[in-house]
Amino acid sequence: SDNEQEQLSHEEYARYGRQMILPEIGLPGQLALKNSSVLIIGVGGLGCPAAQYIAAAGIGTIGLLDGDVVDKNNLHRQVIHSTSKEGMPKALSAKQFLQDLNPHAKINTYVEYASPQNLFEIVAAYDIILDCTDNQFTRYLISDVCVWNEKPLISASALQFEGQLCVYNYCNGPCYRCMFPNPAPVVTSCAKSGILGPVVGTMGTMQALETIKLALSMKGINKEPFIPFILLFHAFRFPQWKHIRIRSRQQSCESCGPHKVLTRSFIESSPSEYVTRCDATPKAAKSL
Amino acid sequence: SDNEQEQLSHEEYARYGRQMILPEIGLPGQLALKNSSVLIIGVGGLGCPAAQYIAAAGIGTIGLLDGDVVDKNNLHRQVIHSTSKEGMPKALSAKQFLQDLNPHAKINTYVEYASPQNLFEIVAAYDIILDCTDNQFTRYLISDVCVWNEKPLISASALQFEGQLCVYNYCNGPCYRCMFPNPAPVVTSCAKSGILGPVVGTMGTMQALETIKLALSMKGINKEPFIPFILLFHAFRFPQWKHIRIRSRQQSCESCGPHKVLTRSFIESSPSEYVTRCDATPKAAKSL
Amino acid sequence: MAIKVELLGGLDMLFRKQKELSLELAELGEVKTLRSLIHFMAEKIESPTQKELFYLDGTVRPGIIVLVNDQDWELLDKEDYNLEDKDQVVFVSTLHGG
Amino acid sequence: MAIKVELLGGLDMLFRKQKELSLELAELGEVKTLRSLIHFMAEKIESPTQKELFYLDGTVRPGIIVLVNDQDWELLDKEDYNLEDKDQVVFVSTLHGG
Ligand SMILES: [Zn+2]
Ligand SMILES: [Zn+2]
Repeated sequence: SDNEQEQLSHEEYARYGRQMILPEIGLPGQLALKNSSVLIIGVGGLGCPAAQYIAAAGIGTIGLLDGDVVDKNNLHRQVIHSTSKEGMPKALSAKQFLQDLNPHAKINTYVEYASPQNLFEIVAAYDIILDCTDNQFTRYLISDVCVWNEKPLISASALQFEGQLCVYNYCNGPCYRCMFPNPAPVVTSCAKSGILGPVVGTMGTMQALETIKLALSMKGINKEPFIPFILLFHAFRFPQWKHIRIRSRQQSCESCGPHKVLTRSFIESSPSEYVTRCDATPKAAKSL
Repeated sequence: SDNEQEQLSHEEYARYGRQMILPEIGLPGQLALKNSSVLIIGVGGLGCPAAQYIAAAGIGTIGLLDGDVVDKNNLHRQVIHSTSKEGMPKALSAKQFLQDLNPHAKINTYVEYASPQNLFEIVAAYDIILDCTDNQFTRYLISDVCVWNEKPLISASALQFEGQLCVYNYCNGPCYRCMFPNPAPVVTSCAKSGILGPVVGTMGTMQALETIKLALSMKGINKEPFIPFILLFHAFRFPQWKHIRIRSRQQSCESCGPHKVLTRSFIESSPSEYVTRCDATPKAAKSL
Repeated sequence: MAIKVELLGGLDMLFRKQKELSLELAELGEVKTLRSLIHFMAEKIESPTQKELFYLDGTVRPGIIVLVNDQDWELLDKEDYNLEDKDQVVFVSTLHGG
Repeated sequence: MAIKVELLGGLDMLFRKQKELSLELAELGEVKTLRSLIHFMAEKIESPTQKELFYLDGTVRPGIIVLVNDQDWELLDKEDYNLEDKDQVVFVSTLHGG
């Protein structure tokens, strides 16, 4: 694009030297990271480590979208906020931390929740989107908006001792609705079921890793073919990790298929009908 | 022990609620974490996320041992330090960060490098030891001292796009010398070969997870049997993770076996001979 | 002729906290497809409200994916996949937390 | 009768950056042990200084561990383990960085 920067300052050379020495990165890779923009939706248990490593690595532009405020009772997993920032919007607290970690990053904050009203415009401004949220409705919304805007989506989630990570809507890979066409009847949250900090932390850190890989791939630096996958983690299983090959884009998908119906105009004009496509009315107890 | 605390304050209940709700933790588990002490040796790429999640989770006493100072050129992976702390000892910079993340943690700092002279005494004061260092000599030293002090050791390492994690000297599992009886002839460092931030970050975060599991196990909360393992990670392989069953304690081991020779008195009285047990003279180019 | 079934994403809660089970293929009856396995697993859940959290309209409920030997069942024949000796099947429910 | 060999911990650098290779067991000759495989792999490295980074005193050099089907070879018969069809062998060098 016209805004691509072709140079690094002396300070940047020194700061990123330990990763530029990797032959898979080098100067072209570091410039690719600098010229990439990443939107992090949710600055909680996943978004904190994801933002920390993405900023540290030299991604040039970072958007932080979260309407919530810092709460001491979440600090066991939201580890770039702090006790003294209680009550501050998380997006601002995170920006303050990240800017001292790496002053070279340009950081935009959005103190609001993702919604059908705001998300299309915000997503359009970034190259890569990270879903670091914590509920089913928002996960479907983010996926549908990424499909409409043709943006790759790096999505992670965690509960109790488990985590999941998937790259959606990239190359011929699936979108979230290709994997999960219909909302699930049962919804639990970290507040109700609990979550261990380093479990969600590991998933968020792995999101940062996949972000760097994707940024290098989108700018032509990393030429390895993309194979759609999902990573599954459980702290108490042996093996702890499964790396699964998944389906490609589905013809039948209502979001990304040739007969898609969940377009921007549908989402914006039929809010109450859209909700039923993103959240099933629970038929059974919410106690799973 | 006599110092075990039987109570949590109201503030602590609220702060740790999201993990105490897990039936595998609960109040007994949270008290077990509070009554545990963890020594983190090296507050760099591994030690930063390890310390961050260990402090956040409510481990009561944390020791930070590192003789080095904050350097902007390492901030791409040493993500709890910051640009404004350039030149400050890493142990003090980390303490400042951690104390605001969780004021309930008691944090001891040691602004020095691990050596045969200081390590026996320091290790003796902690329940669990984390090897977050970056060179072969120190890795052997830490293992030998942990064997002598009968302390479990959670060790991780990373280089380029790869990481490794292993729990040593716990139950009937091996010590580092059981796995690697002789030092390797080739040594590379992150400075020479490069390292990607989220790779070492993932390994450090997983160290924090294993620390919590081990603290729960040592206090009888987690009753799952311990099976010796090593985790291997590579960012560009499919599958990314391998979870490998490894040998148990080796009879032939010079550090932990029945005919051990690498005792505290040997290490303290024969420094130059001890060095040869921890670092091979390179026979070949250091260019692997 | 046995297979291994693992439960992830909280599904173990529906099966008395069993993380995994070994099955003789003969236990599935004549037809040894994933469909038979899903039916067989559903029969193990006594409470109807709990069963609905696993089994709906003849297959797994929305939000559950099925993996065979580290592959999405969509890359195989889904419900019609014929199970073979030593297959490793995983039922996993998607997580939404973060 | 083939096996898969994977190289980790930087060992791919000694084998022209090959991450993994497939081998017919017949290529190892009469005796199809891990010892034969180690010898076979060492022969692929032309430079003597590079070879020493893999092969020393008839086996892998210190700092390298050998895994067969996700198990430490120490749990098997180490060099004397008899390779079987579809075995997955990993050579991995320990890392020291952090
Ligand atoms: Zn789709
Ligand atoms: Zn030993």
